[in-house]
Amino acid sequence: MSTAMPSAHAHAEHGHTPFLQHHFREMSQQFDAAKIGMWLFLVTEVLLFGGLFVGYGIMHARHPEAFVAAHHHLDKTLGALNTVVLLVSSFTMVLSVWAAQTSRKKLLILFLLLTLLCAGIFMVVKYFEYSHKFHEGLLPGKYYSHKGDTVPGQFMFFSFYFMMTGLHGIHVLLGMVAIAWLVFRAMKGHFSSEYYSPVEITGLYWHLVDLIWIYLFPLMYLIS
Amino acid sequence: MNWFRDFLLPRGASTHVGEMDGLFMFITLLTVFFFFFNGGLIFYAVRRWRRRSDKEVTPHITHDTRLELVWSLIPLAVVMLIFLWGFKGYVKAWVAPNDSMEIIATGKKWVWEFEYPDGTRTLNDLHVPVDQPVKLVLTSEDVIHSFYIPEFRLKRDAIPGRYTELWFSATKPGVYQVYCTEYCGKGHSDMLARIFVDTPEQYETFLREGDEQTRKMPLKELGRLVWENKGCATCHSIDGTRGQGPSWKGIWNQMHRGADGKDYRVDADYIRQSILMPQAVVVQGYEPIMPTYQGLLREREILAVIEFIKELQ
Amino acid sequence: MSEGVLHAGAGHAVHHADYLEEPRGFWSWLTTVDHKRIGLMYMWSVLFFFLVGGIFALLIRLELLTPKQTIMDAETYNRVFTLHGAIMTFLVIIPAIPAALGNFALPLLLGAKDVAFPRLNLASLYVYWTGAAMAVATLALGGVDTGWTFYTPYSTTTGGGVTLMVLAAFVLGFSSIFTGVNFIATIHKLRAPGMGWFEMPLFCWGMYATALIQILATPVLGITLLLIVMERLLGVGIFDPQLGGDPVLFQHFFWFYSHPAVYIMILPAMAVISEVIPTFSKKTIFGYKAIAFSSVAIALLGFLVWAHHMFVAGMSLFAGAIFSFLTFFIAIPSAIKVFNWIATMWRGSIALEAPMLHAISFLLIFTIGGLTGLFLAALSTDVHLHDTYFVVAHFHYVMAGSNLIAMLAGMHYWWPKMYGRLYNKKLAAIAAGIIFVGFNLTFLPQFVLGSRGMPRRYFNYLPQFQDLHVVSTVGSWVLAAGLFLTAAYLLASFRQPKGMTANPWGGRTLEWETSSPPSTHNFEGQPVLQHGPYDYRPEPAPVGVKELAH
Amino acid sequence: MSHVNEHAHPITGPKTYALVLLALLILTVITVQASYFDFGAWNTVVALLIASAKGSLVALYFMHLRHDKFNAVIFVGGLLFLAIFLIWTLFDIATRQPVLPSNLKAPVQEFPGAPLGGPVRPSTGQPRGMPAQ
Repeated sequence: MSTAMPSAHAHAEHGHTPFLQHHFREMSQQFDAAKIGMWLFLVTEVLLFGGLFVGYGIMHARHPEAFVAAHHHLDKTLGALNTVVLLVSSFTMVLSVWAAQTSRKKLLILFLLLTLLCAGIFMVVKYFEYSHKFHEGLLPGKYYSHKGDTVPGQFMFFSFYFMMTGLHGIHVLLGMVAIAWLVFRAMKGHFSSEYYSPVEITGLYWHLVDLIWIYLFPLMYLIS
Repeated sequence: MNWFRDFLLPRGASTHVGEMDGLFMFITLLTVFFFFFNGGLIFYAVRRWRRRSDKEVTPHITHDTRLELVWSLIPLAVVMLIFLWGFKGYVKAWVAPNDSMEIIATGKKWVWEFEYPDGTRTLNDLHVPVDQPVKLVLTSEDVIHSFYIPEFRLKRDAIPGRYTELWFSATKPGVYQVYCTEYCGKGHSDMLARIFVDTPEQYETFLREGDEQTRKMPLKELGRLVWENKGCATCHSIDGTRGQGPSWKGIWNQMHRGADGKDYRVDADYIRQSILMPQAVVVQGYEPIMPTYQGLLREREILAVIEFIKELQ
Repeated sequence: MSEGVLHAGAGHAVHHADYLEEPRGFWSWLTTVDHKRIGLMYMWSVLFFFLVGGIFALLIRLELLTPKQTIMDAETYNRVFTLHGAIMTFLVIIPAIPAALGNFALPLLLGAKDVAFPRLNLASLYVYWTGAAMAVATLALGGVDTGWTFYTPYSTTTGGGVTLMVLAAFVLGFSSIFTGVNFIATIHKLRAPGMGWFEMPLFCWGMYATALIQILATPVLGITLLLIVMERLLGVGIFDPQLGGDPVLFQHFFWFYSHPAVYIMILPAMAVISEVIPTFSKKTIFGYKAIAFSSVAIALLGFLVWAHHMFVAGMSLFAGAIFSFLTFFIAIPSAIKVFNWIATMWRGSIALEAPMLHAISFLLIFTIGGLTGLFLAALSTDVHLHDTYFVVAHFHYVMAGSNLIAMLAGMHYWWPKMYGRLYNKKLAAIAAGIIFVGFNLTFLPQFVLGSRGMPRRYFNYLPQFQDLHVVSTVGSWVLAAGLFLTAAYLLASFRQPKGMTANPWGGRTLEWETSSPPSTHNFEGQPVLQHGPYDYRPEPAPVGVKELAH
Repeated sequence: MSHVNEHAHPITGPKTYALVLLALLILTVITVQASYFDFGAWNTVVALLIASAKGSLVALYFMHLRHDKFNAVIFVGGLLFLAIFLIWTLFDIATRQPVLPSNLKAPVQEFPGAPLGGPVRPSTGQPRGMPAQ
């Protein structure tokens, strides 16, 4: 036997915001569900990139000299610069979550814009790196046409370089779209200490993108 | 029990058979037993406790830890036994004895090429002496193939770019079928080879002169045999249907247009050249995919193929 | 209709428009976020592709009637079996129970109004349709002849629409991931007040275990498929031996997903059976926790055993031994489940309705399918049987047979809830029998074919195998007849007026406490759980309503 | 069954975040500097350890996992399965024993990363031609 609770309209009173979806009983339930959903999604991202990391590791172990020789074509300074840029963007992102948590609308917009700026710098640096590689013929797979290699097989490194940084770059772009959308909603005044789960979960996604770069940087730029 | 084994499995003919067949039959009986055991229990329950009225009340039994332990631990013990049994046979089939004769088998679309210690090469026919450990070193020239002899209970993939191995010691003279069991495209199901398990004398003769059959056969028939056994049939039909290569029917003394645009007359020299240097002239509209048969056919066999084509009018 | 389980509003004259009627119109279906409607659209899509895949299956069987060419040539045959495999795996079996029945039933069973992320749920359906369209579009590019396993280097060198098919599978993976994310969040956050983890119906445990695999394994398939695309487009070299790559590495990548994926296919089937058997035995489930934990155990253990597909593929001896050893542990939770289901029937009050007949047929088929797995887990027998028809028969028993029959059991079980109508019970019982006979007639001979040495994916075969192939082909016609009969009486049920009571089977889980079909929001207000899911005592002990929602 | 929600723990302030950022930047400098030293076989290990330290800081502070045990379990669980994938695959590759035909006249000397010449034909010691693709 079950009893029915007359909650169809009751729950709106608990929500206090218009953002409570009908199938949740209260905001905290909705917030937790959103966070669980995002973390599960992040796990799938980890395993998606993980496949590439495993492939990279095994091919590196198979052709160590080629990988070490090939990585000298990368510019450590630019890689380090991009690392710093992404770390700072993570910092501004977490501050925007804080600003939302404490209902500081202007700061929220400011930090989101700063995050967007950092992401933009990252992509610009990446653009210069890529065009330099294209120019040198340091391309993946069968398009590799760099002249004067002493160690054969370096194309394999660049296959992974482009696949991994390319997939990561796509994630940065998607993150930028999401952050731009947050700026739009923040300006409309949607976020406050009562409701900020979009900021929170976009932040989680953004930090994961940063986290993946933290591993990509030493594996690509610093191997020896 | 033997009739049941003979129903399920092909006649065994290598030293690996005993181990594998024992385990196979053990699991078979286990499967049959549990099918009837579970089926019997279900049948009994349905007969005995069929619902007769909607008012029936059933006992509230939530669980019985002891019973559940019984049906966890007994299966556990049984499967561990199966694991050890299977592992034993696998290890035995893995490590070849030191006195094995080594033969290299190369798979390519869609033939098997064998290379003997003395450098003799054959296509699709492998001759081995009986009761002699033979180690097959496998590799592939294109995609993954798999070398499977049901009678020997043996299988191993042939992988491009590296070697794998399997070994056997055949126990009964005779001819055994080899299948490719890793899907490799259009000719996958025609990628058949045969293992001739010879008595020592037969094997000597084979090494010297090829097998007895081929030595006594009229050229025309030998030609058909070469067509069937050496991989020609995979690509060249003899009834006019188009395959990977041109059909042989009715081409004798006709003109072939080559990929270079010139015309060639199909005569003895042309056929000989097509067999030994297949890329020299490729008939228009076909891929240059035929491997060379240099060193694979004895002189008499080439003559036989020419004779065979001549007959296909 | 048993004592007082009905929802208070259901029997009364107050008629609320149900979810099928309100809102109206084609567009309202395409834009719906209602899990029940999405579930139904998934179900009909899956059934459509089951028909397509089934036609391919019948063509395959017809071709194999004679040892040489029968109705098509070798190249067509290769494309047909590839499409059969790819469609059945990615478009039918994987979404069949979770996305169709799971979407429909899970929130109802939990007493929730919807899944946690309804829009994501709708997105998953559209992603599914997109992937399906891509898979079908490969036909226009000359089809795909790799087999659904896409083994390299064959798949990276052959022509045709391989790239598109691989991308289709990639897209379909997202649909699967979305469903998985949704289910886990739903089960964690949207259970009815008072429903603890162990008061959850076992179907939810099965869905939870399935969702774990969908989340943990599918991304690896995604990246594997992308690597194939990259290999084909750029020649990146990771799987290509000519470029210093390792083709066997592909098999590791592929099976890391695809072995757990077979549990995506069987766990939901087990989940359905765990609902059907107690209801039609009118008896509480035997060993609730054992069944619940064995689902999770199968899901997690499933990640440790993938390389048993590779015993003869050039793997090392040690890896083979360890993977074989671990594989055997899967047998234990499977055995526990089967015996617990039988124990549930023991001393019950068994009603042989169509869902129960299918459940019994599942038990028998799964017993054969599970035990024949032992042949393939054991190293020495696997060497003989690998890639023969024995494997074909085995995976059809566990994946196709068990999953399909459980899907049928679930559809017959929830059909009254879905549409408020009942099908012809007599025809349903006959069809269940025909399907059981047809299935075994088709696939039992294939075990023998395999153990006698008939390799799989063979277009031509040696004449000594013909007898058994003929039996198998005839079996496929019987199976098809049973399935068409099922389709006929299910469709015929729409001619009846809606008039189903809330609880036609006397089930004790929450979905039976709302009207059939339910209203858009499932329940009138928030249901609160008051007794366990399988409590058939006349006066069940309350589970201890801990706290109400607020 | 207790999920931490946003009201259950104190909000971390900008000061903590700034310190974490500082730590991350210092670790970045360290990892770049470390790449100029040769630790032999340990090079990759050192680099990955530093990366993991940075990753943990991001996950614990920026992603709030230190207050969020439940989602931490999800995340670590995901990493665990990635580890299973890596370790099991490596285990096979590391324990494969290379098979070579005993009568190979010239052993295959593949340079690392070079396109393989294909298996060597034992009777001649010459590589077999790979098929035209």
